[in-house]
Amino acid sequence: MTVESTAARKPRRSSTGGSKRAGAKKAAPQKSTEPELVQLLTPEGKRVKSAKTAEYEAYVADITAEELRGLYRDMVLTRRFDAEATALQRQGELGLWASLLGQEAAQIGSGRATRDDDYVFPTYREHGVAWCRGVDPTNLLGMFRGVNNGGWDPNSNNFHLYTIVIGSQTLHATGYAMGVAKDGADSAVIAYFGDGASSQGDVAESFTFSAVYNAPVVFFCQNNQWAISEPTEKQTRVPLYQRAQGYGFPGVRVDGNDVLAVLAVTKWALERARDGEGPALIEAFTYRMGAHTTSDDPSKYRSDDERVAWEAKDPILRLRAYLESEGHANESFFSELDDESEALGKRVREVVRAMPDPDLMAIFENAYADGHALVDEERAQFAAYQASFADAPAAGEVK
Amino acid sequence: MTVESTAARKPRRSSTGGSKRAGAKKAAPQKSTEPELVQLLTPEGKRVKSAKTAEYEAYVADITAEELRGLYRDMVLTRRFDAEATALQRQGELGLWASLLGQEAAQIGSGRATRDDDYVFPTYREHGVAWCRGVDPTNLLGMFRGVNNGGWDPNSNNFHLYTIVIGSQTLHATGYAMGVAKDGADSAVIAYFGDGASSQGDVAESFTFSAVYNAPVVFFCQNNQWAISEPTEKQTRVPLYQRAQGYGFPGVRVDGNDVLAVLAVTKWALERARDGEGPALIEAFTYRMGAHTTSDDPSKYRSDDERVAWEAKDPILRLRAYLESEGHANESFFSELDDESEALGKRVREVVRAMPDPDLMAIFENAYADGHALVDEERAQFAAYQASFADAPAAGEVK
Amino acid sequence: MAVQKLPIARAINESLRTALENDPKVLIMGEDVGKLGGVFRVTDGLQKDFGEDRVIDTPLAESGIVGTAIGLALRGYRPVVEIQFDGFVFPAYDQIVTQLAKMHARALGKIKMPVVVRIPYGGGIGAVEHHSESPEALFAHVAGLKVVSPSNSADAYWMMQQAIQSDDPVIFFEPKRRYWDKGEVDKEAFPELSASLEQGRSRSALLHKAAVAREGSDLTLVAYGPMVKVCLEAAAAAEEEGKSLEVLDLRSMSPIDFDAVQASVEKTGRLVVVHEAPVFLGTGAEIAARITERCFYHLEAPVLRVGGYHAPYPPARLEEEYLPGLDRVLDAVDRSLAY
Amino acid sequence: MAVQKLPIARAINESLRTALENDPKVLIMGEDVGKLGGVFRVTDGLQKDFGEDRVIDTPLAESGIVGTAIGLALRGYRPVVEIQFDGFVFPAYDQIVTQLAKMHARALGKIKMPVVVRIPYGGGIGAVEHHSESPEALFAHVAGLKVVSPSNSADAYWMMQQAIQSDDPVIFFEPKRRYWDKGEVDKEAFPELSASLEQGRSRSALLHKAAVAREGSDLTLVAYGPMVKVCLEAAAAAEEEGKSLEVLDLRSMSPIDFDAVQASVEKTGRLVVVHEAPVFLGTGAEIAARITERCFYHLEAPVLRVGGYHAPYPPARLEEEYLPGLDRVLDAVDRSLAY
Ligand SMILES: Cc1ncc(C[n+]2csc(CCOP(=O)(O)OP(=O)(O)O)c2C)c(N)n1
Ligand SMILES: Cc1ncc(C[n+]2csc(CCOP(=O)(O)OP(=O)(O)O)c2C)c(N)n1
Ligand SMILES: [Mg+2]
Ligand SMILES: [Mg+2]
Repeated sequence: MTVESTAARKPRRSSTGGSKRAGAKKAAPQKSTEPELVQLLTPEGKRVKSAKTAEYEAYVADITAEELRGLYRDMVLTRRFDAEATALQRQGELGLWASLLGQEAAQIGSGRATRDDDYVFPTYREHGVAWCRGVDPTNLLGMFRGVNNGGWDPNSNNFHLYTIVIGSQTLHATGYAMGVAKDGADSAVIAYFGDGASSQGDVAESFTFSAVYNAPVVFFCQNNQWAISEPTEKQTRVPLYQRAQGYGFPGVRVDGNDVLAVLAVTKWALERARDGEGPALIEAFTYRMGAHTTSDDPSKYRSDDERVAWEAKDPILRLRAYLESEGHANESFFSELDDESEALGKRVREVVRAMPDPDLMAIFENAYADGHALVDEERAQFAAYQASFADAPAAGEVK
Repeated sequence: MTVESTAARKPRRSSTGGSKRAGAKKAAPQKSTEPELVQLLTPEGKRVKSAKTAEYEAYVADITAEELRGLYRDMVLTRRFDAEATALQRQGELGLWASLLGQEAAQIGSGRATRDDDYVFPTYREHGVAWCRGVDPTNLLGMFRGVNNGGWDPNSNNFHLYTIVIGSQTLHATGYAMGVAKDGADSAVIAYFGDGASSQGDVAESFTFSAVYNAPVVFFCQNNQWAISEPTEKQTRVPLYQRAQGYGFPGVRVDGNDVLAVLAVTKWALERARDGEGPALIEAFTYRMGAHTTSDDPSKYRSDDERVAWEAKDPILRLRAYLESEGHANESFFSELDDESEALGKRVREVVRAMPDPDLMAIFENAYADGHALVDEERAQFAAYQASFADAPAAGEVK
Repeated sequence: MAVQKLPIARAINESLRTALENDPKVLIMGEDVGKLGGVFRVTDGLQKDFGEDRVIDTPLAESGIVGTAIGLALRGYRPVVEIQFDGFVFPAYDQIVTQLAKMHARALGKIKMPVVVRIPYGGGIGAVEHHSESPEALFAHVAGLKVVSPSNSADAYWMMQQAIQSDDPVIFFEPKRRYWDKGEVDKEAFPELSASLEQGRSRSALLHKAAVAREGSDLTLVAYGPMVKVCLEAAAAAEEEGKSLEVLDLRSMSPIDFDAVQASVEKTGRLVVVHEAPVFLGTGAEIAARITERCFYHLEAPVLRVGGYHAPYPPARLEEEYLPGLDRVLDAVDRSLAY
Repeated sequence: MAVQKLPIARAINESLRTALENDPKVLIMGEDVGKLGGVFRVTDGLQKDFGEDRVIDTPLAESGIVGTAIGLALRGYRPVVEIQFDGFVFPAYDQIVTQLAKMHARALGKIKMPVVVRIPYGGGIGAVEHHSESPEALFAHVAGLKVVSPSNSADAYWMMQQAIQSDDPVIFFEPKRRYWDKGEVDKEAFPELSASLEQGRSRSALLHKAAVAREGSDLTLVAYGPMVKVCLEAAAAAEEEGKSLEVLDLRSMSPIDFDAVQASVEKTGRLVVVHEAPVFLGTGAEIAARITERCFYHLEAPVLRVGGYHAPYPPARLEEEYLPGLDRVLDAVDRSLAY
């Protein structure tokens, strides 16, 4: 991940005068060696252990075959849901979709590490985490269809609304975690963000606040290598997990396509937080296999080779290979899961197509909790204006 | 500098259920040992060398007695100027003053490390750096008197205007440095900020930009232990210089009351920058011996003991002891300097007292470089309004 | 001892104290709000009495302050955050505009954002740059926020009570040049507000109602915060010249109590709006536009506005001429009456 | 081949290209402006032709983008920065308001800030939250900034030329829903502007002059950016009903060409201002207030305003009703004419 920036690559005259090191010109930016990933399952689906990962491995040491099948099922269904949403966008049922294709392990591993009483602050791509939290996936589609800006009650599943302004939610998560600490509760909070988001001042401020208040929050960065068209080198010249150290808490890079490793590392971090040890940063090293969103055209900025290389590390195939080689799942499990996937796809399709447009007056609803005179005035004017049309559409029928 | 935050100090229930480490409750935040300062002159004025500081020491190894006397003179005159400004504020000649008392070594050491073609971005307290850059000290007083918001031409001495919004200038410095690199020049840029400022998102963003573009900028943080009433523990739980690592460039903590060490470390960092090695962070560990500003009352939040302890590390006494013990300066040097100090004080006093109020129409001047119709309209109305008073004050005489 | 004579700063302090006592969920956050009690001493003594857990010195990062306050509100707290000076609210502007203001609507009403952002604002104290701004229009334009400013001690006390009880975010502009002006505060004036908080109930009726600060019949002066005093002085001066000016203390810039302004203008037929903020796109623009629409046939003169100029706030030695004062207000009054 | 038919997005692209060619100090900065050419492809091909040193993909940090652009301007560069969408300008708001806008005045004129901030803005594209905002009033209220928005390809081309040549910071709002509307661009129309740049000379005369987009005599419609088209359509529809509407394309929201508005209103006696931004404290408020003052005896009806409501921008399925359209404009026209 270490790069030489454009500026660095340009030859620069070496310092003249006053230099105690004239001639001692050095290669520009400091290089760090590629750090080892915490990995428990190889891309080929082999379980690996090492002294370095033992601390994390303890958290999944006695994971059962059933739990492993559960993780597999989560990933397959999430991918199926995601594919359906992409299709629905193509069919014009959604205005936009941000696919998580390739990031299933990062999301399911971390999502399954959370406890019910933990609280999750997602970006706009955490469909797999939402799944783990029990949010009905069709609820995620409202905002992409354009019928609302967030279609679920965050407190029902302790899963906050999707946040689109990059980085903002890390501060909300930190504040929430400060509240958890104040309450003397032993819940933890997890904040998702991307490699691009790591550059936002808000994310840095959330590191500072969480460290100073020792807030029980885990920062979960999915480094999927790209922020739209910008590779991670445009955001940092050292691996992102190292950012944490300078704020006084640990950072770990985990193989984000290894659901077991992600589960283990996230459990470790959440538990630290619960135990009063404060924040931690997890960098899940993964890959956005699809476009940034359905509006994006990755062929403009990245080669297909890259994608192909990452396909060999597919999180789902990897776990399947492991399940099969260990005999943890049989053919009927896989074929039943296929059926379940198709049923999910069908349900999502049906629910979305039946999703009504909001009532026109929803424009004014919930602007304020306690009311606002101007909103009242404008609402009344708007209603009168709408009523002035002979053929005015009834509420809910517009467009 | 490591602290336990309020939240951390409160006992928290240890994690129950799902924990692989029940009972393994740990002391809360990670502690780091107090790092060693780069120090070349002890508080008692003894020159010290060590393997650890050799890299920096090389930059002042052959410093002459004359240069040392120069540094001493700079510090003494800066302190004298600062005292005069404080006095002028008490006399009502200035609206406010932000004293640098105690930070002379940090400012003179770093300021003298810069080359003419380097560019300096100060906060509002860098009177000593301004001095080194050749800015007439009386020019610094205009904004504190309320006659302007910045009274010098930044490009005359490559010394930018004072910036009051905390942290903003670090981005300006970074952008400027990006421009230097684009120009293929071998100048460097230095950005000053405080321990409090380290929490601002803008400062973090400047770290990111400078690292990614390998910009020739040195971040010079004067950790004077306080951000108004807040001790540094309210901003970070690890030493600030460590922040740099996570962004991919080096950080160094230097004894900010040791002018020699500051000079050496800053030369080192500026030279790295000139050599195309990109940014560095210097944390100058020092102490604000006075109030935050003349509006502040430190007795509300800190004990006098602390100040007394730091007085023993006074930057000026330390260098004087060294000069004297080495025979680098004789009595007449010190007494001539006393006279020079008094003359400076007198000149400052006279210039400030004679400083005219700005012309009334200055309200509208320089709002825009290319003009603006509304400003023209309001200027004309204002002039007509002023003229409508029989006893209208002439321009420049108001108040 | 219900009625006390208190400076505005002290009235706010006591209002915060009352809120901290009444509701364990109320928190105070900001730079230097703890031991120092804030640079204006508005939070003086609160940390000592309520502890560091409830009166919190934050890192020096305004976006972080507001962003974590949002998180705390999501957890059920009611943070009252202090921005040290008007000019330093902008690093938090993104969190205020895109998150704080919109969260309730985004969640289709399922989340509430009872956060108060206190901002000492306005000029006239001889300060350096960024310490004298009046950015209220930049918040009032944004749906989802409520924006208020008291002009006297009683309002300061009670409006703060109501702001803290509001389930909507309130930007609370405190007229810093009036912090030491004293006025009577009756802490038992509104027993229904003093009772322990019942969250989720609208208490905003009073908060957003304009008050007639002085009755008059020839012309209406509308002001809020620091300019109410100037307008009252202008009205007193005008009286000596035989002109009867009504002074309306707006109290709230979002929502604006247009009914009250309309009622007054229907009586007087003339309106001058006064604020420190630049006239161009200031709140006076909206008042002029809307009142002209509502009172088109009542107005005998166009609505006139007195305020700051379209130029950066000037250095302190010029601010008296930049800020609306008695003479400039009376000049506008004369111009209006001349129509 | 001087005259070409180009979509607005392409006209801006070519204008940026011309500037990059004419002045080595011009830089393009922003998220995804390089290889991708921006999410709207406005900078398409520029990095390929001018290199990574002049067309710069930045880290994802808006404050950093504007803050470093300020530093580059201090070093003599003329950065043109792109904010990806209207709703993402707020993290940069502090740098824009407290630094970019004030630096020239702070330095008593000794520093210039030739920075253009390009913001694709406005709704109507069926986008998710934060992608359809019209925050122009939040910039126009701030002294030190200039704020403009073109409505057609020719203006897009030429106003961008002028903005880049301006020694003042210009917030350049691009009507994203009109990006693909085509119009004729004559790249040789203003040879004095096409010549190699002479920095420091005011070129802003044209940039801030309103244009009569359609002549009429019964009522004046004032709009800018995306709403000019709606107003032209309204005028065409009204013509069929025998009403003659004049449409003024404001082009600039700071400064506003009040002389042009006044001249039109003195002719028509009636004014309706249309913008997507919320009416409350929108630019229409200022126009209404000031034109009422200037044309008090000419106006036969109060200035009416058509715009967004005081509520967060709604989800896409409701935006057509939220945004001013033909019917809402004509409704206001009818109400004005009914006075
Ligand atoms: C403040 C802000 N700036 C710009 C955008 C536009 N934007 C949306 S997603 C995105 C890239 C995010 O990259 P990353 O953080 O790596 O997350 P990913 O999309 O890869 O999951 C950008 C620039 C935004 N949403 N918010
Ligand atoms: C954005 C912003 N927030 C708040 C302030 C008010 N303020 C001025 S100085 C200061 C403390 C700065 O502390 P530090 O960075 O350590 O610098 P020092 O004053 O100690 O030199 C504060 C909070 C400000 N100027 N800007
Ligand atoms: Mg990414
Ligand atoms: Mg400090």
